[in-house]
Amino acid sequence: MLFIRLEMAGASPAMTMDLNWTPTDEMGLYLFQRFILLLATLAFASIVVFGVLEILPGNAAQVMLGASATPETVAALAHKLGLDQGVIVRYAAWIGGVLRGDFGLSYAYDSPIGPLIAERLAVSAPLALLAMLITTAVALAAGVFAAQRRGKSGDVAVMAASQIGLAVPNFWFAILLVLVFAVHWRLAPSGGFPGWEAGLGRALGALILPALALGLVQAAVLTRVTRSALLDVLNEDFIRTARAKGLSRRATLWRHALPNALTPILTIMGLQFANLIAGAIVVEYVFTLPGLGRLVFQSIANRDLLVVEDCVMLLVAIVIGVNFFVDIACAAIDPRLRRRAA
Amino acid sequence: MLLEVAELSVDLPTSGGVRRIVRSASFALDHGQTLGIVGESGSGKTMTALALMGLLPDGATTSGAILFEGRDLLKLNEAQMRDLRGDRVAMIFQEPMTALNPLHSIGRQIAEPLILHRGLSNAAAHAEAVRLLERVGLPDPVRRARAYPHQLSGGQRQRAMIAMALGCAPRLIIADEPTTALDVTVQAQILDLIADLGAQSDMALILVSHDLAVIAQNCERVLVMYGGMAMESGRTDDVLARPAHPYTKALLQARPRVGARRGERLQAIAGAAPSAGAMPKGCPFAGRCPLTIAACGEALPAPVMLGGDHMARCIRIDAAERAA
Amino acid sequence: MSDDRFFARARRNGGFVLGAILVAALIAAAALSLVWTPYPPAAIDVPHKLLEPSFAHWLGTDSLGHDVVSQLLAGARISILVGIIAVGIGLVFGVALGLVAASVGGVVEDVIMNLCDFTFAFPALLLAIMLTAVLGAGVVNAILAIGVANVPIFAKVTRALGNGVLARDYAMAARAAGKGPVAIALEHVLPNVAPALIVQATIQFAIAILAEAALSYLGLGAQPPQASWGRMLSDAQQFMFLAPRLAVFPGVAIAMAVLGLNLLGDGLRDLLDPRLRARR
Amino acid sequence: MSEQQGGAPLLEIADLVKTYRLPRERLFGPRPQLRAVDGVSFRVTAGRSFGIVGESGSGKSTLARAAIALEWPTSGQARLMGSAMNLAPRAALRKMRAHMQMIFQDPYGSLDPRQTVARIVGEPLACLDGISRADGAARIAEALQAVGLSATDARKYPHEFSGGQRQRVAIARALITRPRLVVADEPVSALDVSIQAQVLNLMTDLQQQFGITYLLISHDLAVVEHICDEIAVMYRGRFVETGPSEILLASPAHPYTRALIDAAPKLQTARRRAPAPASDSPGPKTGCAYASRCAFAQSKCREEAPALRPLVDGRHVACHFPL
Repeated sequence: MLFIRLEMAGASPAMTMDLNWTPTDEMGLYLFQRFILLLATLAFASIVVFGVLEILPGNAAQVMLGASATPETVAALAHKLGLDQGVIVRYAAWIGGVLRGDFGLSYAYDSPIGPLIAERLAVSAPLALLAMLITTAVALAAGVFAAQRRGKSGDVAVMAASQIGLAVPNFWFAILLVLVFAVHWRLAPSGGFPGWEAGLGRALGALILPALALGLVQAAVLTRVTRSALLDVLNEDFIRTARAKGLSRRATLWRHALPNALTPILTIMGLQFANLIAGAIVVEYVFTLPGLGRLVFQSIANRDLLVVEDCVMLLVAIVIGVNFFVDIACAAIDPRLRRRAA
Repeated sequence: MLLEVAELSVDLPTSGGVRRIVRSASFALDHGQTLGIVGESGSGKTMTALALMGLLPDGATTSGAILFEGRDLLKLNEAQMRDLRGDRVAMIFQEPMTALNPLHSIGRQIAEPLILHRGLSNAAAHAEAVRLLERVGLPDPVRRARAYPHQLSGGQRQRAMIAMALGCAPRLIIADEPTTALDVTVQAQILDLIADLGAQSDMALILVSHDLAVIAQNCERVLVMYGGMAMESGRTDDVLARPAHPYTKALLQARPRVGARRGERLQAIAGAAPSAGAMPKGCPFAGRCPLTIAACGEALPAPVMLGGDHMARCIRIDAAERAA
Repeated sequence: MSDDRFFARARRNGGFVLGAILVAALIAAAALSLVWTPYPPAAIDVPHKLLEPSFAHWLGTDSLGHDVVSQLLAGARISILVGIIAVGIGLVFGVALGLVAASVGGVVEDVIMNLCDFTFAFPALLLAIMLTAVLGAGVVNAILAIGVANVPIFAKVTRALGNGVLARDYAMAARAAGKGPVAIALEHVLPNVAPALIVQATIQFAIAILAEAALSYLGLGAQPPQASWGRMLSDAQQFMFLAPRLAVFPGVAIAMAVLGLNLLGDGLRDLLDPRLRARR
Repeated sequence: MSEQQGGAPLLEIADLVKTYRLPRERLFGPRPQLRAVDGVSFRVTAGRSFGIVGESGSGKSTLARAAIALEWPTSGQARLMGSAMNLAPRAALRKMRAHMQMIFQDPYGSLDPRQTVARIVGEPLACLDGISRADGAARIAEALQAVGLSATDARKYPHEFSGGQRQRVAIARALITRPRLVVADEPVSALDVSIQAQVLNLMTDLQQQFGITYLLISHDLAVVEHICDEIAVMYRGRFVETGPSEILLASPAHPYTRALIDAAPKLQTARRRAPAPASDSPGPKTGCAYASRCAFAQSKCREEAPALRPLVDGRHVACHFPL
């Protein structure tokens, strides 16, 4: 399989020294290899998404039309959707279309799926970005703050808050935000989206509560990761070396500790992104935002399988793509990682 | 005197309560002199070294005095200590792989104290870093300066560590087990390098090691530590030729020697060193010493001067002399 | 470590004690609901809908006149059921895959681990959506999706720690003694990774409860008349202006259950293995 | 190879090669190989302990593990008392393991923290057939007493012991099947000096008491000389010099052996300086692997790899220009 990541076999690491190295080669090679891996992973993901909907019992046309449909109408729909062709032909047609930007026709809306998704992404993407921004800002600040005060009251407070953050489901937090800000204080709309044409302010206003609900809950995990990554690094010998050079604690933290803590933090952020996508679907539901998540639910209700397939594929591709960039960023930070991929 | 340590004690909080890791250690060192601190694991030798740098773990408390260039380091505040560290006093650590930041190039790490203490520009500091790498005997220093730690061998990394310590021409270098992680042949080269550089620039050197032989060959004076206490100290020749403390004697006889008869029984020291949590009130060696009497366990033995600055802390020195 | 010392240290660990109490309460609620609830949880009583808390209905009634206390107690059952089965699926398959990966190594290990990395791109919710799209909504699909998502997590933990154990000299010593790879995996690797697995299982249990609540909230999990905390929240949301309190109780129940499990997990990490100090 | 003073070889290593594949350096390039052990042959006769000295990365630990079939050789053979271990069926190999045991470097890593001492020490016994529970318990008690522990220690866990005591437990485990060959990989280098002597004394006692022959791996010449009758010096996967301990250490023939002896710190204040700072970069692809560090290297050394050849005094040396 192509996407196998070969790690150093048990062989003695003492002998991997290479004196003929040049930095640019190494990064370039890594980028190239990682990109091939990305393509292979995407291809595999598309097979999985296509395969799951394929393998599951039931004729897709039958599922779409419901049990009461006559065999003739089922056959007609199957023909219209190309379901009477072979598996490989259908996969090729689907993936070929997706690559050309043609996502196929929605059976329920009777319109091309591409524009349908684009319209929804205009809500979902800003929401995810906003939430990620909140998560990162809160988590890095709180995590660094706590790590610096290990065991003191500030640390204990941050850890307690993050423990609560871990326990609160994001959709309930969203409901609570609605209760407080929309129902009680009437500061923000309780749901819905006015559209970007209603003005940036109003559109962002509709997104701020959902983004907070998503971002703050995610921040709980990342705060803990940041703190623990930083504490691990602060225990390293090179931190003592930096202090022995005469660097202040502050300079040691910023110049030596944080960059080293960044790779594990970024890696977790990449993994969290999948949760963020999932969370966005739920939170969109709470706030009745016309995002991708809503499209998925409507399509499930409409039994519009192709739309579900396209949306899931898109979300998975985004997650895989984000993790690709995380790996690249980690390799840019840490020269040791550039030799890992094969 | 460059350095005078008087009655230094270090207490460290642990999960089992506060532990005294160093117990009333005293020693002195002048410009250009070399002192070896030898001890087994848990003897307090590394904590003594870290106390000199003001880099003890958080929560550690100290008593006594560390006079360096006339100032008591234990009374300086953090900012004053920072000005000394890396400038007047520098340290070389045991594991050069973990003691170097994996994300920064060697050159950048060597340049850092130069920028900090000498106010050099980035470019000037990097040029100086290359010169320092050349001075510690790394071939092709320009390229080595651009390399990252994982791209060098263990010996090369330790040379880079030494270059970093040398940067600001400190008056005192503390080397904590600088060769333990290295192979024997590389160890010899690194020790030679440290000795040469020290001699060239009249730096004082404190070499911390578990290996008495390493210290014997590299230090004029030696301090033997055990259970946090300085058991014996003096000129290396004197201590090796006429060890006064039963522990030093036992240590000298415990090692197998090249050229000795095969299978010959070694003079093993029975038992194991007391842990910091179970340290006896008196002499820490009391439980394992063949000459132990009741009084040994009661109070910390006072220093006994044996001519010159040869000192041993043992109340049974007379008996030890007779036994020898 | 002797048992006495374990309990002595456990009593001094505040988080662990609080976690244990909360988890005990969760289990007690589920157990109690099997034999007794103030009212039948599924009993619809429209004339008494949306009642304020009173002596008859301690936490009031919802939009269909369900007694909230009864529903909360019965909801604990679903949470525990989903947690146990989903974590069980993850443990059984994940630990097996992880042990195989660590013990066999080479290409097999690479393939297993890359598959695990790959599945991280499919969070439980997406899996559930895919399952629901074709098979329809239901608690079984939800459990399946959460369980499958758990497999790679346990596989990765087992493999990473298992490789650590196999790199130790005692594993080598066992080979030198003549032990085969299966015996080593069961006698040395498993006991040494067990504490970390127990900790991970507690945390995954918490995550499973959260996931079930989310799926049921979305209508992809528990279906009426099954009582479920997530479903209660979705009902409550429709009456947010009339009876905001209905949106509070089930959320508190979820948060307390999850908090309890997380604290228990962190506490166990401290107690079982000081090397895995809780910093999560 | 060294002279055999009668008796069948207990262990025979014949042209053993062990290579590891490293990660590839470019996408479609071949995976580079590391020859950790590069064609080594030697014999260990019963009663004459054999020591292998080398620095980190010399391949000595790989060789030791291959010698007791914990590592599968890429080519070549390891024969215990005449039978080739890599050809033996699994069951037969398991029986052979009773004759060979191993002691490890790190007394903290070599004992499973979750098992009692009885289980740890009894593990090699549990792999043998036909030993009753009572017999087993008696043998465990016997082994513990032989290493200076008490039979009641069997119920304890490793964390209740100090480093030196743990190493005694590890030695008891190696003794329990009454093996003829014990491979010891740096058995004292993780211990404090005062404890090292205890363990070395124990090892020599057991040698006499139970007729054990050691295959000792160490970086420390003094430790090897203390225990072993024969020494081999290993460098980059090959033996550069072998021979009886006294002769080899008194007058080394290979420049690398000389350098090792000179570099070892001694308890004298006067010191011979280390040889000029030779580069510690990998050697050239052809010729003697030591040539780049060797003070006596000539052009022939860089072109042609020297083979291990006998000297008159029973030693073998792989050098074109022996000292």
